[in-house]
Amino acid sequence: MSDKTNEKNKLETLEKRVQELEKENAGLKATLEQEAQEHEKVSMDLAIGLSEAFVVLQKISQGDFSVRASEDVENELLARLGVVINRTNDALSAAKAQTQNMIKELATPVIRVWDEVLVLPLIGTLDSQRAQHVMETLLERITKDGARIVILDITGVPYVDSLVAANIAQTMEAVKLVGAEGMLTGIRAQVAQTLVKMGVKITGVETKSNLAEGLKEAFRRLGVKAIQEKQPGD
Amino acid sequence: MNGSFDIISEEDVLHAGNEISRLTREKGFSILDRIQIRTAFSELARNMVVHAGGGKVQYTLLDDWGLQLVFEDHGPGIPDIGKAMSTGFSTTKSMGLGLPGSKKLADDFHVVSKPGEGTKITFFRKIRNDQVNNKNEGINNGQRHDFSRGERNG
Amino acid sequence: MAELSFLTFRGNIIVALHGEMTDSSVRNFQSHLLEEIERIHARGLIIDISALEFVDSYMARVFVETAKMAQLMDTRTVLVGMKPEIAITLIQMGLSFEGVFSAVNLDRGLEILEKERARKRGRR
Amino acid sequence: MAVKQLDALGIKCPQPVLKIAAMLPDMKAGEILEVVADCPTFEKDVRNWCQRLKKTPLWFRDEGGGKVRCQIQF
Repeated sequence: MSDKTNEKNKLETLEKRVQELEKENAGLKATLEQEAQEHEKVSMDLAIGLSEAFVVLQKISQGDFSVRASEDVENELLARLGVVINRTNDALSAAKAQTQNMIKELATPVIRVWDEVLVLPLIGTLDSQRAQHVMETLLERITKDGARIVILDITGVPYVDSLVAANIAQTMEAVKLVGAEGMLTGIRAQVAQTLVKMGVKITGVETKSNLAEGLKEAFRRLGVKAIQEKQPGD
Repeated sequence: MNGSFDIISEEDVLHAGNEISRLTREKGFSILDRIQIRTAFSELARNMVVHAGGGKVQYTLLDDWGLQLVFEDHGPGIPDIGKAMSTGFSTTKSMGLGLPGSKKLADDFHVVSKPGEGTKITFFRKIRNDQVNNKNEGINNGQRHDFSRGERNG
Repeated sequence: MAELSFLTFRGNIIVALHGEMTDSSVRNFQSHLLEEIERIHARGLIIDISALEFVDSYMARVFVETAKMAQLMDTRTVLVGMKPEIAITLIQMGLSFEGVFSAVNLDRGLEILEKERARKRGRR
Repeated sequence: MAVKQLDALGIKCPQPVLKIAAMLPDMKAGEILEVVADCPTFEKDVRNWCQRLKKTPLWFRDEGGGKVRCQIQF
């Protein structure tokens, strides 16, 4: 009897224990599943976040600085990545803008050779966009410096098309309108041909064969005497 | 951004022109852009007052794009557009440069006119301030890529 | 338009345009100016346009016309202070300013008038 | 335009999606990528990814044995 009772008690304890274990097991399973789900979510977020970062970097590598990476994402690592990408992007685009400005400025070096005399030596081929920029830069300098005489030296321009020829003519007219005297020096054979063949008229503008002659004429007009110690030939 | 002005008198030309100047300044157009737009506006709006007794100007102003002005009147129309567009031709005052001159200041210019019904002139000027020039136009066509705004490939 | 005020300096009329001008105020400006030239027998005329926001073809034509009319009355005209952007615009539109003197500022404008006067005296 | 192939069999999600992401730099807009995988959440993950990156999932096909094949237009 007591044995039986004992047995029964043992069995009950065991059953209880099994139930407890099952409960524990279920709890563990749930935790595991939850963890797996969380892991899955984080991995997916990472996958998507990295994909987006890829897309942005790809655009930047193609020279498109208008893209932005997301900075306000849940994942801290991705958020930091976004911040760094955007910082890099800003620095790159600023550097590019600076370079472009430098190129623009180098392409239109307005030099003040004397009080009230500006020289703009143009080098290389001119397209109409650059010609437009030349016009704007030159005119601004005239009004800012109060220049009297402006020499546009195109010795370094080997060739112009009709559009650019018209642009040069326009520039010289605009120079007159803001109140300075324009002079054109160093017109090459090819350029002269284009000007005449295309019927581009450069009215009221003195043309001189080269920059030296242009400067001499400018000094003559201003009443400045340049002293030359030895005069070869003449 | 868009809107319109009724143009009947010289004063209207002035007031609407000032408004256009203000809008283009706020949108960040360069000084040259602004002056050229203002000048073309003055030419075309005056044409409406002088030739058609007035009309309406509609404007559309968009970021990274530019300004479009549509001048519409119900005047006598332009009998010979080709002739009117050639420099030096003028029926009344001004140097006859209103139409061809404005065209030279435009990136896109379009005239439709029916004798007896009226004239519609579309003037478009692209924004080309430095900020926009620095963008790589070939790749994004002036549109901003942003995931929050939703860009669609394909 | 705001009222016009003419300044007289050594026989020259100096007028500064500012703000905005309707076509009729531009016309008024022209006739008032010519009357003033006649009244004081002005030798030179300076039109300062540095404060103008823009110049369209109509205004430009009136300036050129005024200069020609003044010339007939033996008065030289100098346009002073045209903004670079306005100059570019007018030239791109295809306007011609033949026969009109331009100067960057008032000083230069007066200088041009002096020179022209000296040239005229020399010719006599 | 050739359809690019990607084999993601035998790897567990979200690794297949990471593999797709890694293809990004080589894909031009409009190009098509075909992916085969046998991970249970593959379709859900790909659809999610496509939605977020504004790519177009063209079709999904159950090939049996847990294998799923799909095409994505970039």
